[in-house]
Order: sequence, then C-alpha cells, then structure tokens
Amino acid sequence: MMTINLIILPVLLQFSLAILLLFFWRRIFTQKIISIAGSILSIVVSASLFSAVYDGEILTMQAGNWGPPFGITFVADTFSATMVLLASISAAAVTVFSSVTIKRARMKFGYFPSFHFLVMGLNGAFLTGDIFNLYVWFEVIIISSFVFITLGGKKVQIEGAVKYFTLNFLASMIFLTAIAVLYGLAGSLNMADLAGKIKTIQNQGLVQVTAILFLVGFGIKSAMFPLYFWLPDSYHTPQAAISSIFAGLLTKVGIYALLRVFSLIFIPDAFMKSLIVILAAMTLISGGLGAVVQTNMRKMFSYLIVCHIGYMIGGLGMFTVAALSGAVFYLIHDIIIKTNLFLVGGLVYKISGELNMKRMGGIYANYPLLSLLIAVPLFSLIGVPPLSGFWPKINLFSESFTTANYFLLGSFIFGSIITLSVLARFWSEAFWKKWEHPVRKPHIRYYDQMPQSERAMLIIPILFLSFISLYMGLGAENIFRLSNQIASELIDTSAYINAVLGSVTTNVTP
Amino acid sequence: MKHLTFRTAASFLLPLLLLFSVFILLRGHYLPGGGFVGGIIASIAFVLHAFAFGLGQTRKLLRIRPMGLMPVGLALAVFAAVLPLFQGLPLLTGLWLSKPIPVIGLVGNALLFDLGVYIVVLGVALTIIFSISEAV
Amino acid sequence: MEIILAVIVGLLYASGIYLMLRRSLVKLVVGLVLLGNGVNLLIFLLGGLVRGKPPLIPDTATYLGQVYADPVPQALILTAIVISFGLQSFAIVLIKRTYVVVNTDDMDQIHSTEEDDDY
Amino acid sequence: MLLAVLSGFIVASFVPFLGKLLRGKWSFLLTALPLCLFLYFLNFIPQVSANKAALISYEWVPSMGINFNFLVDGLSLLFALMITGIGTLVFLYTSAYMKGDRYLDRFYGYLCIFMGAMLGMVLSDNIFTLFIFWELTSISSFFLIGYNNENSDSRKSALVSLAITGLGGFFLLGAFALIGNISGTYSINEMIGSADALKGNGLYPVIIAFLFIGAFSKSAQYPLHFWLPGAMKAPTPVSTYLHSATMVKAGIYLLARFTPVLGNVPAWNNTLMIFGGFTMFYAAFHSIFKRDLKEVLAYSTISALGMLVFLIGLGTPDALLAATVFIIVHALYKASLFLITGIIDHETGTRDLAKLSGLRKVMMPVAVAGALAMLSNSGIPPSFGFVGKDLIYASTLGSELGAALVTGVAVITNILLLYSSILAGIRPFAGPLPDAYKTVHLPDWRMWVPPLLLGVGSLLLGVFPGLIEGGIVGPALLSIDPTAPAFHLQLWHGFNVVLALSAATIGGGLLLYLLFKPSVGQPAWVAGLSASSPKNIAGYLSRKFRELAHLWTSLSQNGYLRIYVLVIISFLTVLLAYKSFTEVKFYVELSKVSPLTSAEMVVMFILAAAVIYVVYTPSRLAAVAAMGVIGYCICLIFVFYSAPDLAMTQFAIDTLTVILFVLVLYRLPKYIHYSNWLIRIRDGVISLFFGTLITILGLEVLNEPTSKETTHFFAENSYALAKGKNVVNVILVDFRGVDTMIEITVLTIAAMGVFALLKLQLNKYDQEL
Repeated sequence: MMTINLIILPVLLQFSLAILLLFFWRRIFTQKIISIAGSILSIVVSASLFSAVYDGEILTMQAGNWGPPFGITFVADTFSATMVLLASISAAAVTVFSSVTIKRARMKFGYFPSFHFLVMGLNGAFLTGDIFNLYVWFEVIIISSFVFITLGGKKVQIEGAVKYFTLNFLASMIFLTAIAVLYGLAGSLNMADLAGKIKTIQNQGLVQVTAILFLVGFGIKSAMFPLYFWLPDSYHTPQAAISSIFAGLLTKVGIYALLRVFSLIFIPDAFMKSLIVILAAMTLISGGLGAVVQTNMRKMFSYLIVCHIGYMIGGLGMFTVAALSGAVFYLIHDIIIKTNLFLVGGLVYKISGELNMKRMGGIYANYPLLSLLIAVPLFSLIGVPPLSGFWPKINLFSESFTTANYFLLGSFIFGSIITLSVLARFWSEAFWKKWEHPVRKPHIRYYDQMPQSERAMLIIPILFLSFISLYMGLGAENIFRLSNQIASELIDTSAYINAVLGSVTTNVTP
Repeated sequence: MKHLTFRTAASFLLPLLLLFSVFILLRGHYLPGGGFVGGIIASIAFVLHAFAFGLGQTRKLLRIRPMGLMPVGLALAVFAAVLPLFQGLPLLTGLWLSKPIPVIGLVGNALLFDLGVYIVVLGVALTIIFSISEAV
Repeated sequence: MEIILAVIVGLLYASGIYLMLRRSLVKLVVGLVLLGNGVNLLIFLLGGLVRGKPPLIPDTATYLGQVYADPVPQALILTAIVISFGLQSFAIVLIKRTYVVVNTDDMDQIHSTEEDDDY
Repeated sequence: MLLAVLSGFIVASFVPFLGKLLRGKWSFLLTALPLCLFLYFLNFIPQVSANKAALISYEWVPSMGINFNFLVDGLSLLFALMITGIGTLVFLYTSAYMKGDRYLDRFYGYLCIFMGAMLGMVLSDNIFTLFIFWELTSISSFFLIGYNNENSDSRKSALVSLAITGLGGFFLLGAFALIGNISGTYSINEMIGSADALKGNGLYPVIIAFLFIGAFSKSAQYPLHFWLPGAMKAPTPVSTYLHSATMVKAGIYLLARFTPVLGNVPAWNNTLMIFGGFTMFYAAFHSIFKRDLKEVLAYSTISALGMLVFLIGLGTPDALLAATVFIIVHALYKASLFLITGIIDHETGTRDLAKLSGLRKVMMPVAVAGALAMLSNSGIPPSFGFVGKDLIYASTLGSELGAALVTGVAVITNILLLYSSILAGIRPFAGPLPDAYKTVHLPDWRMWVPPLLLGVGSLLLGVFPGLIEGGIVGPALLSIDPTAPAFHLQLWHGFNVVLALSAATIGGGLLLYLLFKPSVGQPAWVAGLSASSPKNIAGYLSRKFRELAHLWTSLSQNGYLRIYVLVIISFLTVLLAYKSFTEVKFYVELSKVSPLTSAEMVVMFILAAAVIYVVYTPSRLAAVAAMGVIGYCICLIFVFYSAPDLAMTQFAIDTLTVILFVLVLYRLPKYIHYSNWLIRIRDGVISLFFGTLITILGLEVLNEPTSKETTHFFAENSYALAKGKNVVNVILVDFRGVDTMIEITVLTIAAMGVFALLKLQLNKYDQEL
C-alpha cells in the first residue's frame, strides 16, 4: 500500500514545506535551511518514485479511495515520474542559487513558500490523471508565478507582469472552456476514461473543435507560435533565480500537457498533425529571428526558449514513436539546460553587473575555470555533440525526412544555426572580448565582493546541473532508453488506460 | 461610517455573524453551505467591524495576523487529507467516527477538511481586504 | 432557455474579449472577470439545466431522486469561481501597483519591450 | 583504440589542473602524446597493407545504433598518421613558438581536443560518431582560431568560421540522418552494400547536396571558402595544423570515404569537378596577389583543396590515386611552409612580403626547409610533389569528358600555385638582407627542425616513393575505390605528354615570377572582383537577414498587450471557425429546450443590458458597477436552476470583487480613452465572431447525449458512502477533495501575492536582480 501513496509524496512534501515556511514567515535564515534541505529530500523522494516506475510499471492512486472515473486519479507512469524527477532537480538547484541571489526584502515577502507552492503545482500537474484537476494545478502554477513575477516589482517587471498575467489568464479560460465542452460531450473528467468515451461520440467534428481549444490553451502556456508573445516580454524581468525556474519548467509543463492530452485523448488526425508541424516550424523561425536581434542577454535567452519549444512541438506533430522519443528527449534536456542557462545568466550578471552583452567582457580572462563551466550548458544548448542537446536532433531530423516534413526539417536546421550563432556571439562578447571601461554600479554586490561561501552557493547549482547535462550527453543511452519507453507509452496508451481503469476498487471506507 | 448606531450594530453583528458562519460551515454537508461560504461570511463580519471601529481595533480583536491564519488552515486541511495515509489508505479517504456527535452530526475528516477551508478563506479574505484598505 | 443562455454566454465571452482589447487596464480586468463568468456559465449550461431540483438528498431519502441538477458541474464551477476570485483580486491589486509605479492605467504607456538596465 | 582516440580529450581535461606546469618549460613534454599515437598507428601498417581492415567496437548508445566503431583501413590510417605525425611536429614547435604565453596550457588543451576529434573522425565507421567528432573539430577550432580573443578581428574570424562550418555541420547531420534511414545502417562499411539503393533513391540529390554543403564548408570550397583566409588570425601552429593536414582535409576525407557509397554517379562527379575545378583556379588566381605570407598560403591551400575535390570528382582510379598522393604531398609541404612563415613572423615580426628578403643569411636551415617545401609545392623533380603532379596530369589526360579542358585548368592552376610557392618558400630568403633584420637569429631548434624534417621527407619520398606505396597509398586507394588496379609510384616515367606538361608548368611559373612582380600588388580589377565575392555577398545577406529579423520581431513583438490578445483570439477564432464549418453539422433540437419564465426573462434582459453597458460606458466606475450587476444576475440564474451553493458563492465573491475594485479605483485618476472607431469596429467584429462561435459550440454540445455515469454514482453514493446529503459539498470535500485542497492553496498564494504587491517597497539597493 505504501507504494501507492508514494505517488502523491512529491506533491505532499512540497506542500508541507510551503506550509512550514509560511509559519516562519519572516525568519529568512530558517527558511533558507528548510527550503534547501526540503529540496534535497524531494530529489530523493522523486527519485524513488522514478525508480518504482522505471521498469514500465504504472502506479495509480485513487484519491479518497473512489474508484475511477469517480474520484481524482493520480497516475505515475514513466513520463510523469521523469518530469517530477527533473522538476525536483531543477528546483533544488534554483533553491540553492536563490538563497544567495534573492534579496532579503523579497524573501521576507514569501519568496520561498511561493517557490515550493510552484513546484508542488508542477508535480501535481505531472501526476494527475484528471483533466479538471490538471486545470487546478495549472492555476497553482500560474498564481505562484504571478507572485514571483511581480515580487518587488519595478516598472519593467510590472509591465511584464501585466502581459504575463493577462495572457496566462486567457489561456486558463480557454483551457476551462475546453474542459466545459469536453465534460458536456463525454460526461467524464478522468483522462483515461475520456480516452475511451471520446471515441463513442457521434459528432466527431465537435471533438476536433475541442481539440483546437486545448491546443490553443496549452499552446499559450507552452509559448507556441503565434501565442508566445507574453514570454519574451516578461521572462527577462524577474530575478535570475525566478526566470530560471520559469524557463526550465513553466513552458515545459505546457508541453507536457500537450503531449499527454494529444496522445491520450485526442489522437492527432492529419489536419492536426500538419497544423502542429507548421506551428512548430513557425515557432522555431520566429523565436530564432527574435534571438538574433537581441543584445540583452536575458531577452536573447527568452527568445531561445521560444525557438526551442519548436523542437518539442515538432516531435509531437510528426507523431511517430521515434519523433516523440526525440521530443521527449529534448524535453528532458531542455528542462535542465534552460534552468541552467538562466542561472548562468544570473552568474554573468553578478560578475559583470551588466545585462547587455555589448557592455560585458573579459570573463574568460578573469575566470577561466568558471568560463569552462559555463561553456558546458552553452554548448549543450547549441547541441554540440556529444552533449545532450545533440541527441534528440538525430531523431527529429531523421523523422522529419521519413514523414516528409521538409519545411519542418528546414526550420530545425534554421533553429540550430541561429542558436549556434547567437550563443557564439554571446560567448565572444561576454567572455572573449576585452572588458573596456568596466563601470562599477554601487548598488550591485559583485561576484568578487562575495565571500567564498556565497560564491559556492552560486557555483554549486550550475555545476550540479552542468554535470547532469554532461551525463545526459555522454550517457545518452540511458536517456534514449527512457525517452523511447515514454514515447511508446504515449503512442500505445492501453497500459495507461488499463492501469487507471483496471484497478477499479469499491469504496472500502471503514 | 463611524456612526454610533453602526458601531453598536457592528459590535453585535460580529458574534452573530461568526456564529452564523460556523453554522453554515457545519451544515454544509447536508444543506447548501460549507467551509468556503462560511469563511466568507466570517470575514465579512470582521470587515464590518473594521469599518466601524477602524482596522487597528479589529487587528487587536483578532490577536493574530490574518496572514497567520492561512498556514493554520492549510495545515488542518492537509492533516485531514493525509490522515488516511497512516492507515494505508489513499489520500483523502473518508474516515468517520462511529457515533454521531449531537448538533453537528457525524464527524469525520471531511469536516476537519472543511474547517481548514473555512480558516484559509477567512485568512485570505481578511489579508486581501486589510492590506488594500491600509494601502489606500 | 438554453438558447438564450447560450447567447448570453457568447455575449459574455465577446464582451470580455472586447474589453481586453481596450487600452484601460481597469477595463482589461473587468473583461477578465466577464470572461470568467462566461466560462462558468458555459460549464453550467453544458452540464444541463434543471429547474428547482437542487442536488440535495431529501431528509427522508438516502439518494437523489430521478430528476436533479447535475452536481458535478456545480462543484467544478465552485472551484473555478474561487480560483478566479484569487486571480481577480490579484489582478485588481496589480492595477493599483501599476498605477503606483507607472502612474497610469493606460496600457499604451506600458508597452516598452526594451529593458532599462540603468537602475 | 578507444583510449587512443580519447587520449586527447583525457589529456585536455587534465590541462586546467596542470596549468602552471604546462605554461613553463615543461610544455614540450606534451609532444609525447602525438608521438606515441603516431607510433601506435604505425603498428597498423602491416595489417592494413595486407588489406585486412581492423574494426574495433565499443558500445555507447546501442538503442540508437550509435557506437564507437573504429575502422582502421587504408584511408583512415593515412589520415591518422598525418594527424599524429604532423601533430607531433606542431606540438614540439608550439612549445618554443608560444613560449611564455599566458594561456599556453589552454592552448595545448584545445590542441589536444582538436587532435582527438580529428582522430575520432577519421577512424569512425559509424556516421553519427563521425559527425560527433566532426562537430568537435569545429568547436575546438573555434577556440583555436579565436585564441587571441581580445583582438576583435580574431573573434570575428572565429565566429565566421564557426558559423560556416556549423552551418555545414547541420546539413551534414541532415544528410547522415537520411543516409541512415535509407540504408538502414549507420556503419559506412555496411552502407557500401546498399550503395545502389542509396543511389536509386529519389532523395539522392538531397543527400549529396547536404553532404557537399557539409564537406565544402569544412574544406573551404567556393563559395564557402572565405572563412579560411580569416582563420589565419590564429597563431601559426594552429594554421599549420588545421590547414595543412587536418581540419580542412576533413571534408576531403568525407568525400573520399563516401565515394564507394555514393560516388560514381554523374551528379556526384560533375558537381565535385565543377566546384573543385572552379575553386582551385579561383583561389590560385587570388593567391598571387596576396602580400601577406599567411594569406598567400591560405589561398594556395584553398586551391589545393579544390584540386583534391576536383580529383575525387574525376573519380577514375588514376584520379583517386593522384588525390591520395596529393593529400600527402600537400600535407608535407604546406605544413612546412606554414611553420616557416611562423618562424619568420616570430623572428622578424612581419609577414609582409614587401619587407622580407635575404633571410637565408641569418637562418640558413630555415631557408633550406623553405626551398625543399617550394620544390615539392612546385612539383619540381626530384621532390614528392613532382610524383604527385605527374599523377594529376596523367589522370586529367585520361578524363573522358574534355581532357583538354580539365588538363588546361589543372596546368594553369599549377602555374599560379608555383608562383605562390616561390613567394612563400624562396622570396623571403632571397636577395639582400635589409639592415633591420641584421640582428635576426635562428630560433630555438624546436622551431626550425620540424619544417626541415618535413622538407627532407618530401625529398626522400620523391626519390623513393616506394617507401609508402604498399603500406599507405595502396590500401588508402583501395578503401576509396575497392576495384582500383595495381599501380607503381615512380619519379621517372620517361618522356611523354605528362612530362611535357610538367615542364611547361615549371617554365610557365618561372616566367610568371619574372614578369609579375610581387610589388606590383593587386590591380584594381581584382579588387573590383572582390565586391561580388562570396564573402561580401554573405556579409550582405547576413546584414539583410538581421534587418529582416529586426523587422519581424518589432512587428510581432510590439509590446502592445492588446495586439497579442488580438492575435491569439483571431488565431483561435479562425481555427475554430474552420473546424466548425467543415466538420460540424449544425442543428438545434428544440424538443430538449426548456421554456422560459417571465422572471428569467427579466433577469436575462438585465444581464444583457448590463453587458452592453459595460462595453459602452466610458466610466470605469460604471463599468465595475455593471460588472457587479452581471454577477448578481448570474447568481439569480444559479438560483433558478437548482444551484443554491453556487448562488451563495457567486453572491459572496461578486460582492467582494466589487468592493475590491472600488477600493482600488477610488484613487485612480479620471482617464477616458476613445479609440479610433475603426479599431473599435475591428475589435467588436472579432469579439462578436468569437462569442458567436462559443454560442454555437455550446448549443451543438448540448445536442449530444452525455454519459451521466459519474453523476449517477455521486447521486447514489453521496449519502450511502460519503455520509453527506448536499451532493455538491460532498463532491467538494470528498469525491473531488483534492481540487478543493489545491483551490485553497491558490487562494493562499493569491493573498500572499496581494500582500507582497501592496507592502513590498524595494529601496534602490534591493532592486538589483
């Protein structure tokens, strides 16, 4: 019986952490310790969940002991367990990083509790098997991200927040509309149950219309073309630690939802496939074009997020096992790498005090080992083989040939080249260039003014995540096996459906 | 607003409304009501009091900051939710005392849960309204 | 009735979107509220309309009779309303904060995509 | 074997920790690495010359079919020996050339990685491992070329070379993905079996186009050649290593490697011949106008590469033999010339041909090395270059299509190359020694011995070509063309056409040197040509591309929230409308519709009126008030239709929302906007269209029969199992309790956010990111 509750443990752990932190509202030091210790514990918990499902077993838990489809089901299959594990890894890194970089004033206003609420929301969204429950988890995620994005807001931050808020709210409303229609059509909310019921509906046209609503709702959250505009306008405004958790996980939960819903409930038909493929290609191109023109480091990174979303969406659009496997691999890679990228951005800011790369320089000369460390995520992101970003591209490239999506292939190549060129330019400007006339700003606490212990708190998370990226690249075999398994579970959902619906139990309330 | 009759009314209304909110909370399992509406009514009671006597007075009366109510309520709700876990049952499985308690009826963790909702809603509503009124 | 309610729902959606397209931040938030209401009503409508039969089990019975309003959409709407309230109150305060920081509720004053990193 | 390939990476990974040691006088110890590898690969000669390729496999990513399969056959052995052999000399040379450099350790680190990557590339049998190492050479060369990173030109050329080779890399990946897909294997060796399937496939043109883009970008073929002269900003050892024997030959290697798989098809041959032929002429022509020693070498390198591509394109056994030999010839003399240039630069501080002369008087051994390299470069007997050039002429004469034309191009190119070889090998040493260079002296032996060794090697191989005939050249040729007949390398073929052509080349070259003085410089019309050079075109295109990117981004990412909303809603509306009108049948079943009472009628009317009022009122306060009215009307609808819980909640929430609004609006200034009426109409039309779609969608969904399984379960079991009579509440706290639990969490977070938004005021020092 214990294994069953193991499913919900990652959620409960974050929840309890957040509540505990609320009790220590103003005690920053205690909060830091609880938060870091809790995050490390959560890696352990999610790792054990992951190891429980890694061999292909699917765990389910019926909340309230109400058999499906009546209660809310939590499901841990390989996909969701992987996502939970990645979320806790990223979150732990960001916790450590933020313990030094987030200003005390912000910490006094609920930074850490919101953080754990956010991670709890992510875990919940990954684990739930109920579509309305997914909506509710999404709301936890967005409301805590609203708190983050406005925390201590200056002008730019508020401007970003207004756009972020409005469009995410709009996305939620579209998502909710979609749920309303779906419930009206099928009378169920359990995703596995819906998978069966949706096929029996007479008017399949309405099902397709509902699918469009889901596509757009999740598409806004996952920053798909032409729905992504909120992202580059807002992600660069909050603190580095916050942006990195946004970058690493928030858009990815949208991707997760897309992959889940469009493999389980709405199997894409020809129209949907080509629609998604075109959107993916446009996402790559449009995001790439955006990245080219930026000189602000974090804005450039934001556009890269958009650009790379195209790889994952493209994999979904082709909808073959190999393509999905590529998409999932990319997703796994991207969560770690994007978190790390924004942490690196934070570190670079701490070193140079600048956000605009024209005004940076000299990092390579002054911090050679640090530069080497930073090079790992940058090169992984570019997809320099054999680092992690390279592997999924094999699948994606070759599947775009087999499915004859040449336009998509072209945009894959385009996206890769843009990433290469903008990051090489970033490297050249910030790291190689001699730093002319460095200006010290009085209100910034620079890296070289920090004591050794605080520097370590900046470096350790980056080191940790870089190490994971390296592992993903050099030990790609393991990741491939994982992503292949996930992809085949996405294509053949019978195991998932059986695991959820097969375990119908009568209520055994004492 | 600080009119005498209003003040008197408010000081009477506060306990009455609070009692009513608890009533709404308890009957929620059988008739319209429940923790959410109960919490809102309770917060309206305090807001009325604040309008009549000023925020400072209400804060004094409350003793704890409304912010402090939220973790308490959440903790209660989570406690009610995880209680079945210790018996090896899934989250939120209903557990009931075997005998009904007079007035309230059957007591189970669902009630505890609803109480948590009540407290959270009270805390949230008061936090929001108080901080806005202070900021204005 | 269903038809009229459906029209009302559509009207709420339309007005919500229209207000979101205006320049005033206040109107934007009012639009969000209307949109939220529209969605709630849509859930309600699609759950089926039943007059005068609330999903309350009578004192004398142990289960609901033959005709009753579907309780599931009601529960969903309740959750949705509460969540929207959280978001809306946040949005309302955001208006205030925006006004404090930017000194306007005119959306066209806050469209700088460039970051001023000279603070 | 794996260790041999990875040793470069392993050593490089220790470099950061041994920094101090390597920066000092012990740096030359690293030379042991390439030397050991060279000796290791020499061991393979007996096995390979017996035509037994060694295949050594290590598993890496077996589920993708990507493994370390190292194949040592003639071709890979040839390259491995060149990489490690010249590597040894470069490593040794570097220790003296870069003595005292601040970052010598890093430099060696990159060099080690680069060597490892090159080795891995030529030894890989698996196309994806080949690709991985291919990309690693690009990356490590990026660091090598940009080594003097504080110099902006240096950075720029590193970026350009990375961009070009990176671009090629992605196309190569595309080609490989396609090849792997069609042939069903990732092993090049096994692909030869499915060569016909590949050649017959409809995508064959795409494959070779992508492959060529990859190979040309690396091997600097026109029009992707311009990164190479720029890459001369790198320190000389880098230029030596990258541009004589290794990186630029990677593309040649690739073409040679895939000749048995994809070659011998007119499209393959002709494309290569056209590009190779044009490149060799184009670059040789440009080389004679250059006055910077390194630039002369850069262009002559491009020309030589063009020659190799051209020969592979010819594709006859003769041509392939010529290519194989020429690879060696070129590696030897070009490395030597680069090293010599480095010495001159190092000792005199200039590479300007106009200033250099008479250096033989102060550095005789270097002058000898230069002369030897020049002999080989010019194809003057008895150098190895002469053997090579003979073979080239023999193969062009044997060409089936227009022997005269191809031979003519080859001869002219060679004449021009001869000119540039004199420039590089002889000119700095000839003539009187200017006073400025009187104090110049011979550098450390570690610098002048390597070029001399290479020069002597050229000579030796020229006299005794048999030394490498059976052990290296033969097997290498067989791996490019398994059907190639036996051959015999020799210096003297007797008097024949080939000899006449050679003589003509030498004569022509010398004549040109006498007539065309380096000091004349670049005539205006050549400068005019450069306006339309690929480099300028690429620069123009990249500027235009940036402009386009700017335009696109400022159009799409304009910062106006309402435009974003508009785009999203229009997108959704168009999709919904398309799907609804094509796939949904419209009908409304009136029988299911319930009648309307008068009270409801009134509420609906008020509701609609309030909605319209909200939209039209210019006052914010009025809008909020109307919004409240709408909320209460909805509350009444809930009352009418059996939802008392909802009604209570809606009432409470609506009241609270209005109160909050009023509290906030209270202080906002009066501000009324009147948008342009056109914009209003546009927005109105889109909103109404969207709303209408939702209405239609709602009505259509209502027509569908719905399974009420869940509802019935709740209705029956709410009291029996969950002990509650208010089913809605039971659902909230029990059946779907999780939702409620999260919902109150959302409220809590929202309250925290509101609190922070209102109370948190950062001072300037807290505003740092």
